[in-house]
Amino acid sequence: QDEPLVLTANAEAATQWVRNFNPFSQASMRYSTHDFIYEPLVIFNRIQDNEPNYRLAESFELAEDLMSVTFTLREGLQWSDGEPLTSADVVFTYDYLEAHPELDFVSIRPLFESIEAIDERTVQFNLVEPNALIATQVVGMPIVPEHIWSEIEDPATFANEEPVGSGPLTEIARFTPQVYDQCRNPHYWDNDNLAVDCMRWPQLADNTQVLGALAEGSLDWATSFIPDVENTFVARDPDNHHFWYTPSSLVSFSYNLEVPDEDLSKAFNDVDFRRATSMLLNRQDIVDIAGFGYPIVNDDPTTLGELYADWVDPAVVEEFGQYTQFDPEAATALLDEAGYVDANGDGWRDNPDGTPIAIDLMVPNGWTDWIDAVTIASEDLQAAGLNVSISTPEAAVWTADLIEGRYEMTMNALGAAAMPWYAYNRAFNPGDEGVSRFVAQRFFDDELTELLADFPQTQDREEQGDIMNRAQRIVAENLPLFPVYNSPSFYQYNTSRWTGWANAEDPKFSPVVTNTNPARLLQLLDLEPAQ
Amino acid sequence: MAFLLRRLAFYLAAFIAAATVNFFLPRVMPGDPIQIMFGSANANLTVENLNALRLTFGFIDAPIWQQYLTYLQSIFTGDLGRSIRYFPAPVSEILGRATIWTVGLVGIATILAFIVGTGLGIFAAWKRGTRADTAISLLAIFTTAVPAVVISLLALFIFAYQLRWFPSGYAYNPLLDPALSWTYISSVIYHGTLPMVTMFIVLLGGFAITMRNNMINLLGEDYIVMGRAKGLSENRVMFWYAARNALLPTVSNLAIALGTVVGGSLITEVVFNYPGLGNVLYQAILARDYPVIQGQLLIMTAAMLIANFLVDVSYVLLDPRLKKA
Amino acid sequence: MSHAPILSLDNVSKTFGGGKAPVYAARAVSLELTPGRTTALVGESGSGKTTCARLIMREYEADEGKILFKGEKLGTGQFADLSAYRRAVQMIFQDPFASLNPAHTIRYHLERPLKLHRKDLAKAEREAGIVKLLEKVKLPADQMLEKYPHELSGGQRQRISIARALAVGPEVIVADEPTSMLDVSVRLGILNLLNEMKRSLDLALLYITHDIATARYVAEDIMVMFSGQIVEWGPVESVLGNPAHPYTRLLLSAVPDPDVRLGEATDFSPDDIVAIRKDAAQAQSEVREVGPGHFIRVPGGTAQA
Amino acid sequence: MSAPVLSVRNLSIDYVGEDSDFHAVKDVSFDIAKGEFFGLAGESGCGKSTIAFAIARLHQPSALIRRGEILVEGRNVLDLDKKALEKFRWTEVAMVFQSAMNSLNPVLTIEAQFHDVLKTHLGLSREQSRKRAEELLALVDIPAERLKSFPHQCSGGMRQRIVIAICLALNPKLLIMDEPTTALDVVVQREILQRIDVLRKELGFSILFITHDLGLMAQVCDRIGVMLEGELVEVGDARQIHTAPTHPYTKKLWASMPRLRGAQIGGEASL
Amino acid sequence: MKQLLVGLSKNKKAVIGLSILVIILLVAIFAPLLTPYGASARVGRPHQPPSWEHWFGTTRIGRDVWTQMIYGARTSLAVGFGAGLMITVIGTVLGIIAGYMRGKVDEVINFFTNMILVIPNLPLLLVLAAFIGQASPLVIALILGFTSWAWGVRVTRAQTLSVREKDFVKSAEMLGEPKWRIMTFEIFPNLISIVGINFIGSVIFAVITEATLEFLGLGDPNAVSWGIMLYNAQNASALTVGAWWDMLAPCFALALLGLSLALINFAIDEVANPRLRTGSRLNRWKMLVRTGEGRI
Ligand SMILES: Nc1ncnc2c1ncn2[C@@H]1O[C@H](COP(=O)(O)OP(=O)(O)OP(=O)(O)O)[C@@H](O)[C@H]1O
Ligand SMILES: Nc1ncnc2c1ncn2[C@@H]1O[C@H](COP(=O)(O)OP(=O)(O)OP(=O)(O)O)[C@@H](O)[C@H]1O
Ligand SMILES: [Mg+2]
Ligand SMILES: [Mg+2]
Ligand code: NI
Repeated sequence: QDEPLVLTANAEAATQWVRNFNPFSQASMRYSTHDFIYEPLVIFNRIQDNEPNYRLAESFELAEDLMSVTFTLREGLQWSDGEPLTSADVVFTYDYLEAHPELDFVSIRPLFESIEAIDERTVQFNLVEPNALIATQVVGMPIVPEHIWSEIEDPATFANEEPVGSGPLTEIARFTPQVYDQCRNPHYWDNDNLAVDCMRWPQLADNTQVLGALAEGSLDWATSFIPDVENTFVARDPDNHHFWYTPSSLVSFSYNLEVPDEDLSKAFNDVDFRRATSMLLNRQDIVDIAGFGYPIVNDDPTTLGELYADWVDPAVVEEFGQYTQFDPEAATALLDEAGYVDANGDGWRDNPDGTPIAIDLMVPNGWTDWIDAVTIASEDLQAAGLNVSISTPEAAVWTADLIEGRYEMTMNALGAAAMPWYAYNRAFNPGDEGVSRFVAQRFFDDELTELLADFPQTQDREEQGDIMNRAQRIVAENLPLFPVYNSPSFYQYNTSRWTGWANAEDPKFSPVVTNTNPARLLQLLDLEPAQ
Repeated sequence: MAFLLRRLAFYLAAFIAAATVNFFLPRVMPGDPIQIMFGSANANLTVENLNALRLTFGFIDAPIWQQYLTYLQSIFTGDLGRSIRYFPAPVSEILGRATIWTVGLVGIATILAFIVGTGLGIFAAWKRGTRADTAISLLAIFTTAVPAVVISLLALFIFAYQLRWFPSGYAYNPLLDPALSWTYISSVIYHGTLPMVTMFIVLLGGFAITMRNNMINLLGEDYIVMGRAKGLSENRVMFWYAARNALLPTVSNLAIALGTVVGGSLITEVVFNYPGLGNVLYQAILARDYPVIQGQLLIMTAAMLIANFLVDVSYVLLDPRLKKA
Repeated sequence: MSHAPILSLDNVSKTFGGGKAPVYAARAVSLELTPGRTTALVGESGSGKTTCARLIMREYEADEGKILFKGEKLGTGQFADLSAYRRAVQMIFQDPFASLNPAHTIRYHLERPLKLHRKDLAKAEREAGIVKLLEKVKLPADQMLEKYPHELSGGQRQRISIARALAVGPEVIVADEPTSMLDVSVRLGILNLLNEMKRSLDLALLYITHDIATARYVAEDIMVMFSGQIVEWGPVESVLGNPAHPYTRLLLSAVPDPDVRLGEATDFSPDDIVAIRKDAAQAQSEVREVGPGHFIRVPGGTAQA
Repeated sequence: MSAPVLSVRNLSIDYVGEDSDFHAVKDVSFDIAKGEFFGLAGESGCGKSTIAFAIARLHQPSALIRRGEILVEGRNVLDLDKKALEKFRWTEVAMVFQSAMNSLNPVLTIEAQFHDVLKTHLGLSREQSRKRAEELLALVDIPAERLKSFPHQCSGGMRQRIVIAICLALNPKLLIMDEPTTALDVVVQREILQRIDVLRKELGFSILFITHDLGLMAQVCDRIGVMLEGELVEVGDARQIHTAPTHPYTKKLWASMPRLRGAQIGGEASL
Repeated sequence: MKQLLVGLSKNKKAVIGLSILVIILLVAIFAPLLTPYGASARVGRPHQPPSWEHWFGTTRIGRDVWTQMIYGARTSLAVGFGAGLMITVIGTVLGIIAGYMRGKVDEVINFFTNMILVIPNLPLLLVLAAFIGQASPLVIALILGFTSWAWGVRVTRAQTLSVREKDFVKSAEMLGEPKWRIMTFEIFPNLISIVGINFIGSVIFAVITEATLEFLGLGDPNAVSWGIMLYNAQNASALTVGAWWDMLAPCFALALLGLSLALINFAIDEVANPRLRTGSRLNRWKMLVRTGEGRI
């Protein structure tokens, strides 16, 4: 045979590679473990309205009562060591999660009453409560081979150095601290569609290094923040160097509505104060300067923005859109009107009752683009007379403080998902108080909670839309989050060796190579060697 | 001998003290590593799952003294735990790998800087007041005064970015497999040159100035005058009378200078993305990888102690006055 | 003038090091200092002279024996407080370059003892006191006060040291080789000054030196020390004229004497020297009077007086 | 009188300052005959060492020999080039410094310090130089085992004698002793001087003996020169200098020396 | 003290070093007069090259580099001199106490000193700074002050040990001077040059270390300082995108300050230790030899 066809990619920054392909080890496995070694049952195409791409499963079916979901596996599936892949492996995986809860990195096992193998190829998941979205959640958990993992005593510390998987690239042909090669699975069911013989993962420590490798053309596929990408990357070889950035997680500012400080609490819980604040955020400047112009401005009071454009209710935007536009004059007018004027003559606005307002705006140290964004925002807030100062604790401290509600104002991010319900559910679920930093603003509204609980109970898109419309009205009206932008998912590619990349002209799926995007597998399979 | 024994006892005490500090430091640090691991990831973990994970990472709720004893026991058996960031790789493995590069880089740079710096110092002292002396002194002053960060960044800017003579990272071309081949070795040299030269420059001035000043202080000593009076050649007096004696304080300073060496290598490694201990420590701090931080500080301290001990030994060898004591 | 002794050492011993190689710096040393009299303590380097001085100055505590001041044991009674003792007993050091702090002016050096021990003095009185002190040591006050030590000659500095010691109005002065670092031509001036002070202030003076000729010049009594022991003592003329202890004789024979050419006085061969020193280093407890007030410790070995 | 071993002619030496010079030695002339024990007396800082250093050409910058000649056996030392100078040193003029403690290299064994000289000047092997060193040590009455010692393992007197032995290694014509015994006590001092005197008579070298102890000088020297502030104010036979000094300064020096025996000097003679 | 100052005023290295330092100091003090912009105001487009409007260009988020540099001088000087002072005070006090008191006190101080000396300083600082989280320049100065005094103790103690044997200390003791007075008025004035060298050395160390810690991202990103400038420039990949001015300006400033301090330090060494002094005397000597006025 000729030289193997190699695709060089980078998805994670590291100073050295450590051999770990344990798919349950979210924090320490190599990013190429999911999808490439452990293929998902189904890949839902986020940017094509969650259209399912069947992988290990050839179909799935949700019960009428939404109390169970049944997956049917493809015929003749094999693990990379030639053993058959059956529904028993699926059942084993979930039993395994039950025995080892620390492996359950998406906390999915508690959603099920039981998992049963109907036959060799069919497996049924019985739910604890009705859930229309369960399929999209199930596919996030990899399936592992029973004949290997049943032998593993301590799976949390198991490095799975010689993985036996179901995906296209399971053979670790080389592994050094500086590079590893992951090659074709001889037993892969879809080998006919796979042109890539090996994927090569060079170790790159930071953005600067990724840029170096991209610029010199040695990297085919990357996901990295590249400063001034047009000049530093594209211009080096305009024919082959390309990028395509799509909107991803929502970045917003928020006040802590349960802030312990009484004076602040008064102001924060006043919707006028919040609206004025939001109107003081110069979103375009933040995007252009702090984000190098890559992020997508989000001035949608519902926070849904371009990412979930299909779900946005124009009426709500019409009504409340003014509060998410940068408009210092309107903002100061609103503040003046609401009584937030400088009562004690220190140059800063105070509460209507004269008590002072001094706000600490917290952002994690080291997140430079955020710090820049916060700096820009604070300049405008200060110009309008709000006494805002920035503090930058360690990321860990910041996280803990957000979770425990020990902060005043912050900038926060909310991951992108297949549909806005996930985002809302993560941001406004009272059950997550004290558990997750995504509810840091602590806006809990009974009606909203109820709406969010109702949503998964229906499969009907129209009904779902209705629920979302009502939910987004509540959010836009109260403005607990001041959306600023959706950060881009970075995606750079090089066409000199491989073609078939998704891009703005052909947005077939999200081609980002990070391990949170299962669609990267679709991209891999679409690649063809360049002529 | 007694001198060395006393030093050994001190080193042991210092090591245990350092280990103790090392044990408590991360424990009083705010921020939970598990939270960091998942803080920005998209995972959604329940509290129970988080706790289960904490346990697997060894965050046990045993009384602190018990943890401390276990800790002491494990460091003396060489078990430094497992990295959080690179879980489940043992810390010793990660550090071991990095140590090779640091020892190579730091070792060679330090030895070269010591030899060249000391040589320059001897030369400047011998020719004191001349233009050569002025030039060497000013150069030495300059290199000691400019932060290693600045020197590293300038070197990176000029030689890696502008002139493109050297690569801007790595210990060798990552596509090569480590082997005793010329391609590999030349790649190691090619990648190591810039950080090495930078460290060399960072360290050079200190050695040169100390040696120069020590030498000048000694030049008025009777035994040096006597050496000259004996009609010995300039070189013999310079090296066997002046330099040999001036080296003693320099050597004892070397032990302390090692602290600077470690610091300098940290910066150099970070700037040049050299996969050494300094870089690993830096990344570990950013990732709050406690076990690695702990292991790292311990290894660095141990290395300092060993280096200090070697310096002590060489001091005894160089200074006959200590042998009998 | 004849007085009772003001300060006396009674069988005082001091050992350094201990363990395997102890250094007997002072062995059963007894001596008496009397107001108006100078006692010279001579001996070779390392014989324990400075140790005696420091014991008197209470820089060290004696291992054995006692030191009596005005009949009272130190550390008790009237002199339990160190500062009262300090006021009464002062010391002058060997090196005039080292005994003044280069960082302070002459005024400071003379002002401090007055401030410390004469708290009753007003500022003007103190000023007058300083001027008087300088007059005593024959230095012009107007030119001296604002100068720093390095601007003075060795002799001038030693005078300042003496003035400082006198400032507190002491009754005993211990001078440890006060002239050995000075040039020949100024040495005598200092010795004369000390003598004069002794007379006018009725001081008891302990003059420590290895230069026996100057000891003869200033002292009434002399004590010869070797290896921590005082081997011979008595009135100067008697001891120097009729040395009875072999070590004293050896020492005297080695003192440079311009009147005797080298090689003419070869009464001791190298072997003799070794033998005498070895004998003298033994502990000697027996004391014999060899003349009026002139004693030796009888060497334990073969050498006979 | 045969030709002098050392002849200093109109020697003037300055120490160069930033804007003016310090005249340390002013127009000094004297001779030392073969086998003579010549003393140079004077108070601290009068320029004695400066002369000694000039004779061995040991000065370092800032010292400037303005004028004069230093003739050793008729050859002007000041005209020697680097090579000749290295050869000249120690073979013709050897030097003992004030403090024996500091004039031996602390990190070399005694043997190595002998070997240094013997190898450089005579090209002796280690074996040969050890033999020679043993002979030399025997001259100063030090056992041969001491060769293995380091300087700090020997007592002060022993070290001083070792230095003297090293000085004699090449049978120099002139031995300069710059206050060689000030750090020793009188008994040892006496012993060493006696030994040097014997060796001088045996080997026939001349000695330039520098001290500020006039009494000692009168005792050991044949001739004495008295210096005052860089000038040589009086040179003469030791006995004459002692008994019949001519220069007022010399007289004053004697007058301020207490006597060990006989009539004591008058107290007010000095000041 | 006076001698030291007189000596320094005659030393060419000291004069150059001091002049640079004074210029930096003046620039720092009069920063607001030397720039029309505010220290952390965005005043232009990102990463504009040096121009008449922005002498040293602008940073990634559009701040004026020159302005940041001269305001940053305030931080560097404050941290340097503040921490330097702390390090020196602690080092000197402990060093004199250890050297003068000896015995148990000395043993304890000495043990801790030696121990701190064998623990690598920068890694420890890194960990401490990370532990404290947002390390403002003040906090950095404090950490430096509390962890870096060991070297000062060592040299001060050694010097004290030799000074305390001087007779003037003995005579002060015999006069009955209290211990604290002996340490402060008799011993300390004689350690001035050691303390001076220690101080300037500590200032250099503090300036360098502050910049290093900040460069590594352990500082307060809102501070205006040279280290933060480096950090921001590094994060903005200034060198990669060709905005060299963003990176080189703080580098230049740090090098200049370091150089001036090092020159002063070297000069103090020369003044305190006459043997190290060369310079004009030697030049005159050389001239005299050349013109045949004399020889060695
Ligand atoms: N603090 C000390 N610790 C240990 N040994 C000491 C100490 N002080 C003095 N000695 C030893 O005690 C002996 C006597 O010393 P001392 O200083 O009293 O002699 P000295 O007669 O004054 O000598 P010198 O004429 O040199 O001043 C010497 O052997 C000396 O080494
Ligand atoms: N390197 C030098 N630079 C400047 N002046 C010097 C130097 N060496 C000596 N002097 C000065 O020259 C003068 C003569 O010094 P020299 O050493 O010859 O005196 P000395 O007679 O040997 O004195 P001592 O008896 O103290 O050894 C002294 O005043 C001294 O201060
Ligand atoms: Mg003494
Ligand atoms: Mg001299
Ligand atoms: Ni006579």
